[in-house]
Amino acid sequence: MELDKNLKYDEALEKLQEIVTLLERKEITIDELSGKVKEAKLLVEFCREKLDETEDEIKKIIKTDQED
Amino acid sequence: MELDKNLKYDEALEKLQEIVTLLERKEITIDELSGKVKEAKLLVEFCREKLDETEDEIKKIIKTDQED
Amino acid sequence: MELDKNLKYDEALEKLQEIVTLLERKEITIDELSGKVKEAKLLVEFCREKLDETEDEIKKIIKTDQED
Amino acid sequence: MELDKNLKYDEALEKLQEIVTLLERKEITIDELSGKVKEAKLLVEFCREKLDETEDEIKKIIKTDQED
Amino acid sequence: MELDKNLKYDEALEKLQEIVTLLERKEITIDELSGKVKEAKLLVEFCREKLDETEDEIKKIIKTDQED
Amino acid sequence: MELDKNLKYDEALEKLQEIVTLLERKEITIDELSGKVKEAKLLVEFCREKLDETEDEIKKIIKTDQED
Amino acid sequence: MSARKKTYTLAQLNHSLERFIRDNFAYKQFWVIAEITKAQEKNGHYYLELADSKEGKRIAEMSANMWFSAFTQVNRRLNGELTKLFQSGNKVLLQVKIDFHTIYGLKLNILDVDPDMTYGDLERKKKETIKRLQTEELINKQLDLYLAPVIKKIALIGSPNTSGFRDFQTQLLENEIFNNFKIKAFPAAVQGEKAVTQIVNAIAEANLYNVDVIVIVRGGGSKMDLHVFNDYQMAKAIAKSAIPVITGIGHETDESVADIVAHISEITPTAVAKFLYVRAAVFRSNIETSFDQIIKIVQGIISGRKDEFYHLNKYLGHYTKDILVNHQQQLKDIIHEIYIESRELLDAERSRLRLQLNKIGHEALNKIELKKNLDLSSKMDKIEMFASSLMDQNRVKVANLNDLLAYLNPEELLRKGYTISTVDDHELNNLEGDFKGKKMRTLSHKWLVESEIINVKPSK
Repeated sequence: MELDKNLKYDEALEKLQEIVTLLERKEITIDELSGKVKEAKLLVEFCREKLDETEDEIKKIIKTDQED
Repeated sequence: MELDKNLKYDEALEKLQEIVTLLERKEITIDELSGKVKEAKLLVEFCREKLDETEDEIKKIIKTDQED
Repeated sequence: MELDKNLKYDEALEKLQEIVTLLERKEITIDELSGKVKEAKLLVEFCREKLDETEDEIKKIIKTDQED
Repeated sequence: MELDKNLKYDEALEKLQEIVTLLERKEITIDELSGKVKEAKLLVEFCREKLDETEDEIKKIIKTDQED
Repeated sequence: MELDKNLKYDEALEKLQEIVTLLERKEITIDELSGKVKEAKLLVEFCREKLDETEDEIKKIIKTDQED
Repeated sequence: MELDKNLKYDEALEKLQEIVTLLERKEITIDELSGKVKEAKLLVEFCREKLDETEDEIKKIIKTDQED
Repeated sequence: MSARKKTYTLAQLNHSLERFIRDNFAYKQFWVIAEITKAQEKNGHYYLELADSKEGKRIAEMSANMWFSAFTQVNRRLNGELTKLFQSGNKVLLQVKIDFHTIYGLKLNILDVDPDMTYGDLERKKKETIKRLQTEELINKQLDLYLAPVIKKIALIGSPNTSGFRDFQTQLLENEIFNNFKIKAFPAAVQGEKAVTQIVNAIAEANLYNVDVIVIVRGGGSKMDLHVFNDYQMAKAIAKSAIPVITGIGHETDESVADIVAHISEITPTAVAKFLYVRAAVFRSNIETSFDQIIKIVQGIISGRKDEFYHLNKYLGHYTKDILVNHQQQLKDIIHEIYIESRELLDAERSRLRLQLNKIGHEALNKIELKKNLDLSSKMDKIEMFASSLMDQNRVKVANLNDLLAYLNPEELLRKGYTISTVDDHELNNLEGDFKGKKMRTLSHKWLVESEIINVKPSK
């Protein structure tokens, strides 16, 4: 399973939320279950990367400022 | 007796239910009985395995995440 | 007299039922009488055995399941 | 991203405050975050330049005064 | 920026005082700052000239008196 | 600025002392300062002249009110 | 007048009186109180006219004289005051003896004088004068006049040949402090009978001149001399003078009425002169001091202003720098805050993700557990139950059939002796109609019998 590279963080987060809701409502079969969890994992990883990237960018921005 | 390896959990569960219903409605002969029970047993085992597998997978996903 | 080894429980039970009905209706000739009675007895035994076998099998199946 | 050349210091400061408030209230998505931080950085740089300019002007004024 | 030629010393001093107070209380925006300082500078010069003039005049009076 | 030629000694002194009081109470603006000093100077000079000038001979005057 | 009368010559009469008076009074002496109405000195002898008055009317008059020897003796005792006592207007207490001279008539010969009487009388008179001046509102009249702080034109009333007069002029014009004065002298006697009149006239005369002040001086003198200055007329003239009067009439203790009435009184002429030049000097000094003060204060104000200014200027720089530094710090703070908030946001997001994932895992595992427990186990239980039920049911069914079989099995009946008979394989009981002549088969325990039916009739 691959995630769309153009996926936005919020979209990813939304998808993650959908999975949570799906699970909470038990609207999921066992066959889909591990797939969904895997997807969730991917989404979480995707989000984390996005977060890390964002943090790096911010650090870079702030760092140049503090070096002033 | 062998189960189709491609059998899905939900199909298996459905089959199991059918057997239950069959037994409940007594729409089964004594001759078929042990066979059906055996089949049910197989289905249950199949399902359990599926569940265990899924559980393992999920645990693995969760575990690797928590190790992050 | 021997029963067909391939006889099914339900067939046996049917046959038994038929014999009993014949006896009830006294639609049995004097010539057939002792043969039918003998056959009925055999059928009863057959059925009982079948039931015992089935029960054992089921017990075995269920037992292994519960041992899990 | 470019800042309006006619932007006033106070407006820039206000915009900065807005960004801070936005962040404090967490009213910002992760997707917007680095963009906003970048904007803040630009605003800060803009403000600094303004401050430096002002300081230079004032130094010139005060200096000529002290040379009297 | 020009000062009113009819400005009185005390008015000028008061204005200067106001500006200093404004600065002391930091009730001034950076955008206004250099303008205000410039104005203050003008007022300072104005006041200084007035003081010098007055001092000169008085010195002249004293001198002529001492020559008597 | 001209002084009344008929100004009396003590009026002159009084005026001088008023100026002193005014100055002591700081009830004077810088703008008025040299004017006041000039006035004081005039008063002093007036008194000095008056003190130093040689009096005319004492002569008979006609006092109508004395004749009453 | 025609009747013959005893006549005497005037000389006879006067001799007779002379004798009488000498015989009766020559050795008697009297202390007499009287007022001198006229006093005259001739060759060292004093000739006085005495009088006594009651309610303004003269009720007695007498001439008196004091011979040179008596006068000299008494005058010496009274420190020369006697001439002053012998002034018209004075009430005197005299020790006299009565003399009668045929040519000069009745006279009192003064042997001694008690001055206390006169002094007391003078004092009383002075008090009366003061009281009168008070009643007439003259006593403080001079004080209403304006006395210039610098007095340069002076009318000087006094006796030009006295030391007081000279001292005054010398002091005024030769002191080193201030001597720019103009003096016009109005000579007047300051003692003796003419003094009052002359001074009054001099005051009136001086009032016609453009002077700043009238100074009346006298170079000191006796107590009786001073009495001139207690004169009502003189006091009135001083009080009414339109020009301020300053007295310097040289006395030690007693203040004269003239002093009281005058605008200012000094003890001596010198003191008056000093008063005048000091006054001018004080004025000059006040003027100079004031001006100096003004200059000093003004310089103070200017230097204060310059200080104020210096500080304002300094503050201007200081506060401006402060503001700029503040803003720099503010910007730094903002950037820092943005960084902190961003990281917080990111961290919060990370926790949220972890939470979500955990939740998903938890839910999934829960679901699996549920399936295991509920789905599978329950289904298996059901199967067991239903299978068991089916078994039981079949067992019952088989048992029932077996029972039925045992019940229906005719072999037991046959053993007990019953038989089964059939015609054409039909049991007898089931037969209908005429079956006589048919063949019947009968089964017993031991035998199978075949027989022919001979007769048939219902069994009941």
